[in-house]
Amino acid sequence: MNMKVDLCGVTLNNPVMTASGTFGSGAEYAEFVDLNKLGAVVTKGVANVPWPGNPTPRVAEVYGGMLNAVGLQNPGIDLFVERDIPFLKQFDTKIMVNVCGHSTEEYIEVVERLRDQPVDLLEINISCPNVKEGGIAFGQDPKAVEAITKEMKKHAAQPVIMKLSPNVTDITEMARAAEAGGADGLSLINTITGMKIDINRQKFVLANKTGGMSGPAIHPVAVRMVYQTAQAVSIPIVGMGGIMNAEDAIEMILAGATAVSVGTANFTNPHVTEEIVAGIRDYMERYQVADIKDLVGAVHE
Amino acid sequence: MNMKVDLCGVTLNNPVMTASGTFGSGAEYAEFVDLNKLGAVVTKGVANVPWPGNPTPRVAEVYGGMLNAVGLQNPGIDLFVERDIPFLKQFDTKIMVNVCGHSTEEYIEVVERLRDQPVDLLEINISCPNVKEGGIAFGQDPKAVEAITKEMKKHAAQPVIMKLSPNVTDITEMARAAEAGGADGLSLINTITGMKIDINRQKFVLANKTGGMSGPAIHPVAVRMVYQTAQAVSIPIVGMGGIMNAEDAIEMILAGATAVSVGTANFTNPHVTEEIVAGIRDYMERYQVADIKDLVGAVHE
Amino acid sequence: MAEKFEETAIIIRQEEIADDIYSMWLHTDQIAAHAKAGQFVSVYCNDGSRLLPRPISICEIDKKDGAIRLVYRVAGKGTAEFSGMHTGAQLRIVGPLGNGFPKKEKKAFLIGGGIGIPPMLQLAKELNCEKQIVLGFRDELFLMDEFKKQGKVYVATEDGSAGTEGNVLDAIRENGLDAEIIYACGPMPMLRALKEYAEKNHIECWISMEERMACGIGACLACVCQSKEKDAHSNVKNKRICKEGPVFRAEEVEF
Amino acid sequence: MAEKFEETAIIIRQEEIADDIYSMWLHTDQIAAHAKAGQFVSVYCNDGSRLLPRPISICEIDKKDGAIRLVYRVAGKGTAEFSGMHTGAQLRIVGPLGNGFPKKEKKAFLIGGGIGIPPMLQLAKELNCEKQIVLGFRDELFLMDEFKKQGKVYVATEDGSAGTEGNVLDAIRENGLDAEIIYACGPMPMLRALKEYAEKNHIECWISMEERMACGIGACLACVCQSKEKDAHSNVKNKRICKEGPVFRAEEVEF
Ligand SMILES: Cc1cc2nc3c(=O)[nH]c(=O)nc-3n(C[C@H](O)[C@H](O)[C@H](O)COP(=O)(O)OP(=O)(O)OC[C@H]3O[C@@H](n4cnc5c(N)ncnc54)[C@H](O)[C@@H]3O)c2cc1C
Ligand SMILES: Cc1cc2nc3c(=O)[nH]c(=O)nc-3n(C[C@H](O)[C@H](O)[C@H](O)COP(=O)(O)OP(=O)(O)OC[C@H]3O[C@@H](n4cnc5c(N)ncnc54)[C@H](O)[C@@H]3O)c2cc1C
Ligand SMILES: Cc1cc2nc3c(=O)[nH]c(=O)nc-3n(C[C@H](O)[C@H](O)[C@H](O)COP(=O)(O)O)c2cc1C
Ligand SMILES: Cc1cc2nc3c(=O)[nH]c(=O)nc-3n(C[C@H](O)[C@H](O)[C@H](O)COP(=O)(O)O)c2cc1C
Ligand code: FES
Ligand code: FES
Repeated sequence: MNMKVDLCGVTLNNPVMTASGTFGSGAEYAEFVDLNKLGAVVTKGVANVPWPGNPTPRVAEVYGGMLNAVGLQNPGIDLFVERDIPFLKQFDTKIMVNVCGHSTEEYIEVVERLRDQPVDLLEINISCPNVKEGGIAFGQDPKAVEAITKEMKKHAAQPVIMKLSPNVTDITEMARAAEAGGADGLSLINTITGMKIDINRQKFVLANKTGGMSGPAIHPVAVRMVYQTAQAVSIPIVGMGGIMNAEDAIEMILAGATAVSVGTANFTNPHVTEEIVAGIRDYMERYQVADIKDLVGAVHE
Repeated sequence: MNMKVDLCGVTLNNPVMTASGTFGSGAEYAEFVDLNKLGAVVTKGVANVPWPGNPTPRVAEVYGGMLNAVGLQNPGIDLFVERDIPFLKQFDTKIMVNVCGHSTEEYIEVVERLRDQPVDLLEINISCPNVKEGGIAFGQDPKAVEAITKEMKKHAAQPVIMKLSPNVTDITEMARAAEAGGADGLSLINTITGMKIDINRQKFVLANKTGGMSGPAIHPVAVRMVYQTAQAVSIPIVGMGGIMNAEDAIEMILAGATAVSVGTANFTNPHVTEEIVAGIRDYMERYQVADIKDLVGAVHE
Repeated sequence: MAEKFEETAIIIRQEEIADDIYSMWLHTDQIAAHAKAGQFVSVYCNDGSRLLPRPISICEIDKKDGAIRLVYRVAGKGTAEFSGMHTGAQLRIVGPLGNGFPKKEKKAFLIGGGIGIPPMLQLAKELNCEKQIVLGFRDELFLMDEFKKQGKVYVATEDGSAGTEGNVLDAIRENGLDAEIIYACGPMPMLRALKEYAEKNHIECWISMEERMACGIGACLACVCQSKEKDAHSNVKNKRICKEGPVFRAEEVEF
Repeated sequence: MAEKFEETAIIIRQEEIADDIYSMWLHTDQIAAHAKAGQFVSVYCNDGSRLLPRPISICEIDKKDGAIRLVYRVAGKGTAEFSGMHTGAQLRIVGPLGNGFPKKEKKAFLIGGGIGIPPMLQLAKELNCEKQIVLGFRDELFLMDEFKKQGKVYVATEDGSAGTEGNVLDAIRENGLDAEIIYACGPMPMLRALKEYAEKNHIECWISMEERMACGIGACLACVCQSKEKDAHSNVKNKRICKEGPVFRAEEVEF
């Protein structure tokens, strides 16, 4: 039984990864899960310099999910390279670095800096709804998506996976634009913009007013978008959004994802990533699936 | 204490309405709630001729919500005018008729047919994700939104409320287009397109593959869109999406909705609409709100 | 118009009567008082992540003590939740829903297949006629004692472990049975076969249908089945299983 | 690295000790064994609509019997759910989390305000020094018997119904108290006043902070507070309350 998948030329031991921003660089969750068991660890978004992020409150619970407006707080690429990459290199897992920036130049700086680093994959976040400049602005216009993808490909040494925003009319338009720009793969979905108001205090719950919604509440939207994207492009897809258990992960794979990322679920159950790997294995045994590749996009018309 | 609101020149006894398609034309829920207690009953979408709708399964439960792909089954305007309007006229509540069509001409035919009917408001559904033609196609392009709004205004005798789709990059663009077309008000949000796959049968759960997601899972997205729209236009907004209780309804009003519609919650609790009216009253008493209008859009910057 | 009620029912007792099949008695004043055979109730989950009702047929009604019995198979998360509940726990339910079976005084087949068996019990109790009860199980039998009190019981099992090996029609043939009317509830293939059998043999045939539901009371149009004639309510060839059904004349519906 | 555990804890007993304030003893082998004063646990709801943990401070630790005590106010839906649970029910918890209080052998103020009072109890039990316990309540007192066993207790109430009318600083002044070190937990305005008081009086001051959390273990960066110096982990002036805290030197944090 084979659980290995090929993601943009990189072989993952299994298709289960962590969703950027929910897992730090793995150190904290390493107290609960064996990182060797994961297909890849995807790091929190990192920028060319340290970012302080947004004021608090940065998170709010909503029905079946949460809102976050962390605002891409990160220690900057220098400390990241010095501390986080060596930490992750200790494990038999792949490293995907999530990259953020306010401008094309900032993205380029990070990607350049990672050229000679032992990093397997790059995930370019052009879909963060919680920063004023950069982020989502790049991800809602197909021309901008294509342009930044091209720039990333020009400067990156590792395969480039563009992370798309679900806050668009037509996800396939953005997916095609990224493919046209030369993307090696796509990650979707980032969070859906939401808002919560405290009716007793008559105030926004988040300091940032709006936040990105994640968790099982967004899962059906994510499955739909992964499915639509899989029909529209031929590059591999990393599916994410509300994956809480193996069932949700398999659903995403059947819809067309080559690998999956698990985010908010970590907050509910710090062991969840390992449990999902085991659950996918059980499913494959139960249904006698010899190779996980046979499940990718298996449900269509 | 005043709970009456003015919606496009029509005075509702209170701001609580039913969401189109979840309440039929009121006859079934009248066994559970006193329709006289509701601000308005919004009917299931009605077309110029009877529509058979989509094949079953038409609904699927998802985490914190549901998907539907009923496909606007409706008995056609003739039977509707003959049976449903007289039924609703028995009650001291307002009548908002939700209108659907495959083409501008079909919408016009319904709206024309309603000119001399004792109907208070029209809600034009240009956002149904579950029909192949018409529906959402009109609602995702600002030019189309403006054009169909103009046509509706040309032919309608009652105030025209355009119902917008959340499946867009920028809801305010659609809202402004409707306002520019002369809309008297806006309804939002319709359902968010989602998908569910049965991993054991390896099949789509819905016959239509995709369905519209509703219920509390979409509430934070709805609140955000109502808020953004309230900042962008000056016509009144009917807020909906995942309102399960008075708290959710008040949140929507604070975000900028003049009235609210309650949909999926009816399926969980057939008495919910009446309970929400009572709950809003309690809140107003607790916080000594003399006039509900003081709550509309009260939370901003 | 039949009256419907929303009640917080209390579990009187619950037991597993076969592998993954549970029997639950619920205390509910009004629903028990108004219910009849072939109707169902909407059962709500207590867990907030599951919002839609689970439609479950009424298996028995105890009007005197204001109780109903539900017998269900654990099919997914909602029924799994119910199966973990104990005496005294509360469940929100709405009912009685749907039309129920008509009751004629003709020599009858009461046919139940799998988890379609439970509603036939209350029907057997209400019917006043010659009753031949034909039950199709996968393997393990359940509710046999209860049914035996109501008439002659014929059993078919898929694995042949009891009664006729095969389906309910095999049992009818093997036992050389006949009847003037069929009342049936069970999986689609069984209902299809019975519809055909009834047509061929010119027997009146009533079947109870199943479909995914949302409102359970006729408002949302989720649960339709195709009808032969244009339906008066819908004005198209669709009938609502929760409202015009779940029981239909077999020839009225296409499936 | 302090060890953290995910456990399914079992409620040993629960009681309402004041209006809307509940005391719950949980059986948990490993967390009890590893916890110390000032740490907290993440408590998960059983209802699937609520996914994030509720951070609750550890009020008492019984290492011998493998149990911890949580005392909490019903503040919303999650704590309301907990308050309805009975002996034997299960709660998923993760802990022990955070750093906990340092323990110095100096004449100390242990200051608790409102629902910040409970964690001071375990601290009082662990501290080996002269302890002056100053507790600020809104009106109704709780945990008084337990605290009285640990040292001299001074009370302030907002409504003046017991002890000093006013806040904890009013009680300190009214009783003419002084100390070399402050350990405190409570609402922001109280912590702000104590920080100022400590600065003016050159007293070492340790405070326990609060913020909305998601992961509770330092991974998501939800729960930061502004720090005076650049933090080694974040490389910006942000410290994670769940990881570097919840207890900070007052002068280290800006709030
Ligand atoms: C009129 C009617 C009467 C029924 N009577 C019985 C009965 O007496 N005993 C019994 O065991 N089962 C009965 N069923 C089937 C029962 O409703 C489903 O098994 C149950 O809803 C499954 O819920 P779940 O949460 O365990 O499964 P899940 O798969 O987790 O449910 C997900 C959603 O799908 C719906 N669903 C899943 N399966 C069915 C189904 N077969 N029919 C309708 N909705 C479904 C659920 O209600 C829920 O909304 C009846 C169905 C209908 C329509
Ligand atoms: C380190 C720490 C220790 C705490 N110790 C205690 C204690 O011992 N006793 C006690 O009664 N309370 C304590 N609190 C506060 C407690 O966490 C909240 O009262 C509780 O989370 C409210 O949950 P709810 O579901 O009832 O409220 P809701 O408002 O329904 O909660 C919604 C969301 O907001 C979060 N939230 C709400 N209020 C707070 C808050 N004040 N702090 C952090 N998150 C919040 C919840 O965790 C949840 O994610 C502590 C908080 C922190 C950060
Ligand atoms: C607290 C938090 C922080 C996040 N930070 C990032 C980030 O830095 N970069 C990024 O691309 N996505 C970020 N995301 C989005 C997630 O990677 C993921 O796309 C999204 O949460 C949906 O998955 P989930 O529902 O499993 O959480 C963040 C999400 C959360 C909840
Ligand atoms: C079963 C179902 C049928 C619906 N039919 C219609 C419809 O006919 N016309 C329409 O404009 N919206 C329709 N909607 C959308 C609702 O009116 C509403 O916009 C949406 O469900 C969000 O509200 P809720 O979360 O409270 O259900 C339907 C929704 C559901 C669940
Ligand atoms: S379930 Fe809504 S009409 Fe039948
Ligand atoms: S709650 Fe995630 S870092 Fe503190």
